[in-house]
Amino acid sequence: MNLTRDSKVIVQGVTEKISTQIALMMKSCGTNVVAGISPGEGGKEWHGIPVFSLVEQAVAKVGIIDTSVIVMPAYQVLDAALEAIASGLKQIVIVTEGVPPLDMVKLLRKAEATETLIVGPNCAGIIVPDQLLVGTHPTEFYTPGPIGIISRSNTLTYEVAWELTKSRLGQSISVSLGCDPIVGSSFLQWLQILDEDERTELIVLIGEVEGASEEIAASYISETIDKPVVAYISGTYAPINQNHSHANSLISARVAGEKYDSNGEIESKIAAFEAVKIPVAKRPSDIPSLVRNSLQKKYI
Amino acid sequence: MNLTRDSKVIVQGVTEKISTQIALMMKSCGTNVVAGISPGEGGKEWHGIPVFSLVEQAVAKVGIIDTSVIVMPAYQVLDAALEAIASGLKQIVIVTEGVPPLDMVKLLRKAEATETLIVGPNCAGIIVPDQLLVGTHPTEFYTPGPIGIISRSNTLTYEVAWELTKSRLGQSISVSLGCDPIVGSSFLQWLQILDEDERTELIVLIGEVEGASEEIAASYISETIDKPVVAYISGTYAPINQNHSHANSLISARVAGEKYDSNGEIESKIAAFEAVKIPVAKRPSDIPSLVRNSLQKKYI
Amino acid sequence: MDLLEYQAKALFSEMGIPVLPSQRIDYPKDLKRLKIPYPVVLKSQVHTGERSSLGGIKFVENTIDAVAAAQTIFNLPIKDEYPEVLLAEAKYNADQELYLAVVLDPIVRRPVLLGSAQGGIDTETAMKNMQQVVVNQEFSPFYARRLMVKIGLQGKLIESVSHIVEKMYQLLVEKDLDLIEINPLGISPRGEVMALDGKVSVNDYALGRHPDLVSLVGKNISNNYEIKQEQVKGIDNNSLLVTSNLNGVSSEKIIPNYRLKFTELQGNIGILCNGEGLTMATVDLVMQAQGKPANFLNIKLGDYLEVKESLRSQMFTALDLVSQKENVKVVLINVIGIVQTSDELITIIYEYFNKLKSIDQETIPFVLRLLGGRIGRARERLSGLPVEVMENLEDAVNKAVFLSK
Amino acid sequence: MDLLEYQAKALFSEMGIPVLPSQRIDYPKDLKRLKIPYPVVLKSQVHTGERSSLGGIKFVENTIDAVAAAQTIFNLPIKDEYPEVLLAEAKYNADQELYLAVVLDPIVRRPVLLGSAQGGIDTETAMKNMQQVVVNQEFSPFYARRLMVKIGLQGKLIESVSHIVEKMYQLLVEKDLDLIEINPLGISPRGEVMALDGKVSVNDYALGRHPDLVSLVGKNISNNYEIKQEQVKGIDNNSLLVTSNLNGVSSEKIIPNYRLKFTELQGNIGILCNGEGLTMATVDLVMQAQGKPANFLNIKLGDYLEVKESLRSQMFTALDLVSQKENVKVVLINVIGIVQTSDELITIIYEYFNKLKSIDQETIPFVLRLLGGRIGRARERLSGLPVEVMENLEDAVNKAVFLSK
Repeated sequence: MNLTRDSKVIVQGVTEKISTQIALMMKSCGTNVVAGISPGEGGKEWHGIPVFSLVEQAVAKVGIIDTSVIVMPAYQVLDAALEAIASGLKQIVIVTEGVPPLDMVKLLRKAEATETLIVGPNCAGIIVPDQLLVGTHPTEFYTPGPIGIISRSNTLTYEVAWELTKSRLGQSISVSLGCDPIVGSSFLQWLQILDEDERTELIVLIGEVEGASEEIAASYISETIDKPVVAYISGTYAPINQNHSHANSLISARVAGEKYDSNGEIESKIAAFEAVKIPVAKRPSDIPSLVRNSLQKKYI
Repeated sequence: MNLTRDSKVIVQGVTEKISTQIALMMKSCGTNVVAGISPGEGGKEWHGIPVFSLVEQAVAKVGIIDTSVIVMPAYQVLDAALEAIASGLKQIVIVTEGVPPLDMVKLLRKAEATETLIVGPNCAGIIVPDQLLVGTHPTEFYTPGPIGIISRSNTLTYEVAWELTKSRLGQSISVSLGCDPIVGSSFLQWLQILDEDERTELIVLIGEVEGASEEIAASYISETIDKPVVAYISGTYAPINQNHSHANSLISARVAGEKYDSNGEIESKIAAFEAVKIPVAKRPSDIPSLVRNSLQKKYI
Repeated sequence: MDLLEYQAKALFSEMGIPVLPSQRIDYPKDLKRLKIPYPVVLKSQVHTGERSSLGGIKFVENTIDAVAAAQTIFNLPIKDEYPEVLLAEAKYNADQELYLAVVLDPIVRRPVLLGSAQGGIDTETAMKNMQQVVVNQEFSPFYARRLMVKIGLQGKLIESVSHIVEKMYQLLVEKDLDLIEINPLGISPRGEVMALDGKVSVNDYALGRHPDLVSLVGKNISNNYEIKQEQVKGIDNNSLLVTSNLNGVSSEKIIPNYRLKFTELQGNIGILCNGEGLTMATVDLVMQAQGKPANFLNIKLGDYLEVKESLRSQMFTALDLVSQKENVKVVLINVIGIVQTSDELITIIYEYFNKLKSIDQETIPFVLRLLGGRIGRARERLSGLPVEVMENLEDAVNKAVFLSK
Repeated sequence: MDLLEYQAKALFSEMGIPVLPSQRIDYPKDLKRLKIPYPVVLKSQVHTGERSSLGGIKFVENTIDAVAAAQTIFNLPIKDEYPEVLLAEAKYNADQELYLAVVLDPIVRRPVLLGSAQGGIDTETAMKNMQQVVVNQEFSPFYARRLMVKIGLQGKLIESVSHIVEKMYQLLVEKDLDLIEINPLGISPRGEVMALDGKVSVNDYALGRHPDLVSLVGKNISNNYEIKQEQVKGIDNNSLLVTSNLNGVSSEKIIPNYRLKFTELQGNIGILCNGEGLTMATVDLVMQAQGKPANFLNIKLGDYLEVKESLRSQMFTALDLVSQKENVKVVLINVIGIVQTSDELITIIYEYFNKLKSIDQETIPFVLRLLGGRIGRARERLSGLPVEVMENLEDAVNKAVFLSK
């Protein structure tokens, strides 16, 4: 993990406009953007950022690169990520939405073998306020501080960050894991990262109703996370009817374990957190007060 | 590497007859054959050897297994080998001939990642005389002793072993790497294994005219192998015309390096060994005297 | 997108998974030209799995009975869905029925092989005895054999059924499927296997690289579009709506080109947000404030710049969807973090009201919650229109709920 | 097995690699029904790559010239091979010609991508500038892009040519090829790419899972079989001989079912051994003893038990091949390590001599070197026949050479 100002970052993208915008946005936040990668555009520049046709050319030029932010068209993401891995990169943030899930399966088999951290696809990436942006978090909602955020959403993350910032609760790291059905890293991985992160004193976990990752996260927190956690799950009041196939419900039931009833998912999620004494916010604006309470308890 | 009498060995095969014969032949040589694997035949016995449908069932029964000898039909070898790897086996001997080369490429990508040693396909495997047979070497040509044999051939290996045995030069380990175009392990790997093997005092390397592995072996020996080596290359007098495509000649030339002229392959092979002072036998019956000479030099 | 049984079976057959001789029936009279010998099974081609208990499957012995049964099935909605097509299929005498599936598991992020020795209509029993094998690394047939041993098969059945699972997996990968299910896989007294019913879900993201699937399901898309089109007034005719989920309380529409996700409910507040989580959070807040959502729509406005030409038509479609139904009394728009495009968005909303006026369409009040955009400029530009611009989310929600009463 | 150019191009076309409009010409008169506009290139369909300098390629402007040129080409052997078919192809104006190949490298045990910016007829230049990329892990298009950058392509050509390499790789994997080569890949002034000539080698081991390739090359197999059949008397008609290498000094036959490898030379000693290395070592010894091999054949007798029914017909074919040519004066058989089957082998040799006697075929002396079999039993069984049974290899070689003088 290198999430510091020194981290060397590249942007892999073909449509010059979007790639450039993101690269510049990251650079203006202090990120050390060392290169853009665009096959066939090698030798050009994106407003001062040198562009290469291959990742390995950038590596040859600037040495080991830490992170790639991928903004390629969805069907080219797998190849771009494999190229980054083959060039020794250990952190990849995929901004693109709509990567076919089986491409992600292929990528993750590889990434697990090489111990590469994948964030996304369809994610805003990682922000360390005033230090590093690898992804697309709007910096204006963030301010440095002790609160870590892990979220399955993009815009809702900004909403929560803004609530915290307004209440003068700055953020250490905020990560959006991605909204696509199969994403590269899980709540578990990031709970562990933030648990070990010295700047983080408390973790806000932003979940959704669909899927079972929140239940798993709740039990993981109670077993291995030392820092206080505040949870917020969107969609708990919304009248949604989830139509699962037998196979899908079976999988949900399995991952949820026997402790929780997979038929009443919404209740089960909140119950899962309450069972391990993690406060669950009813709305974004509740989060700051729950955070303050938890922090106070911690320091008593 | 576990090439001792304790090594737990399974045989993966579907045609009961051949698999059973090989399993029993290995067992009669002292090999600890713990199971036969034949999908759909689980629960049966091969003359006292229990048969399972899956490798993992055998592992569940007898614990960690060291080596699998695969005697499956050629198109099922890849799957059988991947199954063995997935069940934690670290040594695989493929007896079957005719495994499609691209299946071997897939297998080797996996085997390299998991550090699994693959010998074959189309090989007689490994024999440690009076200790262990994983493969199909006829035991009658061998006797225990200090000479290691590494060979690209099967029957020619027996010929050489017999010459040594007749001259009272016993063998420590004899390995046949396999005669198919793409095989799992190279001269280099086995030179290293035999260089580290305590029982081995001298290595006999049996090569062929085709391909460039002998040149590579020669330069590897001069750089890293401490024990004396005697080489024999079959086909150096035979009038063969090798028809290479451009791409193939290019590859041969490349691997042979700039030191040797790829157009005169036969001479280049012998030159490669002579250049690093490795004696090259002109015929199998010359090998024992060259071996004795080299051993004498070693002990002066 | 879910395929109908007969479409799934066409894929099975292509891949070499054995299926029974069958014939597609578009009209009851097609049964007079039936090429399959009686007795025959007639099956309603709808998207739900429970058609058997709901009367969607009938055995018939002769043409007269068949035509009558077909008429009944064509007129029988299964969970609100009328079949457009029936499948006439030969009868099969199975000794045993297995459940087999390959499905993508979002938690382990791998395809998972599922199997049960008790397949068939009684899904409860199948579920209870379900066994699974996670395909951790690249697939190889031994994963299928592991499943076979887990569900308790023996002898030659291990090879023959695992061969079917191999082909299911191959189909999953070749066609980018989310799910492939065979239930039941019939096993004859002689040990032959036959896929008696099948379900296939195609991944929407990957459709772009499977023109064959698009043409296979093309008919589904256009038909469903027409059905739903009637319910929404004033929709831009250039937009392609795809209804991916027809049964149950909600119906979700996906517009592949624009990546809109739309859900309809029974209330009176139209809700439009950017982002799935934000949408759900906004609906939650509306419910908590005793409001009743009429619908909710998640639109991808882009954290980074979208191609601008598409934004206008995309937003017009989105605004049509959330506002142009009789039950909608107020629209709540909640967008966040689109600094670069917020001016664009404001202009689009301005133009949308002008468009409605130009066709004498009645307008309803909008509440626009804007975070991260130029809110002052928005208030200025939209003054004179029934659009309330706010920055605080809960204020905006309360305002919308108030206006809906 | 090497495909002819027109067969390779059929595969290219299937995979979406652009090829020129072309037409297969079986007889010169076919050119009268040519559908491609003139000027046209006529190309001899033979297995060697140097047909251009040897007169196998002609440009023609009209039908009269074309028919004349075709007649010339049909009657022109290229390295001893007469074309059975010509390919008539449109002309292409290439700005640049690249060399591209994907080939299996037995040393690194991976497919390797090869490319040169100087492709075309002058293979020396192509070779000198050759660049390579080893496909270490599972293929992904970036490997192809790496090659493009190495050979110095720029701009849009990087994507368009690497796209061709992707398809070449895909073809290699889908069809189990040993080699796929496009030389040249023409690049038009507008940057379009076109495979102007191509070579494909199919892996023999994998043919069993590619029935499409077997039927594509079926004609090659049977024709070549007939050509070579004439040269060998008394071959069992049931055996399928495939000649995989037609040019040069030697010709190698492969009998897929039996895995025989046969090479013919100019001497008078027929040599039959089990194992490639042992065969070469035996030939070496014969040469060293001043003997002249007439041929050598490597037969897989199995270190483990072969299916016995096939052994007899396999050995009969093998013995026919090594002994039944006029120049052969003596046959040296060297088999080792086949303890379980040696009795079987002795019986087969005994029967073979009886068969020759029964059809009044003259017999020549055999020297049978047997190591690891029951040599006493062999001597007993074969007594009375002109077969010398020996255990020492060099004694056997010397005896055979002596008998050949």
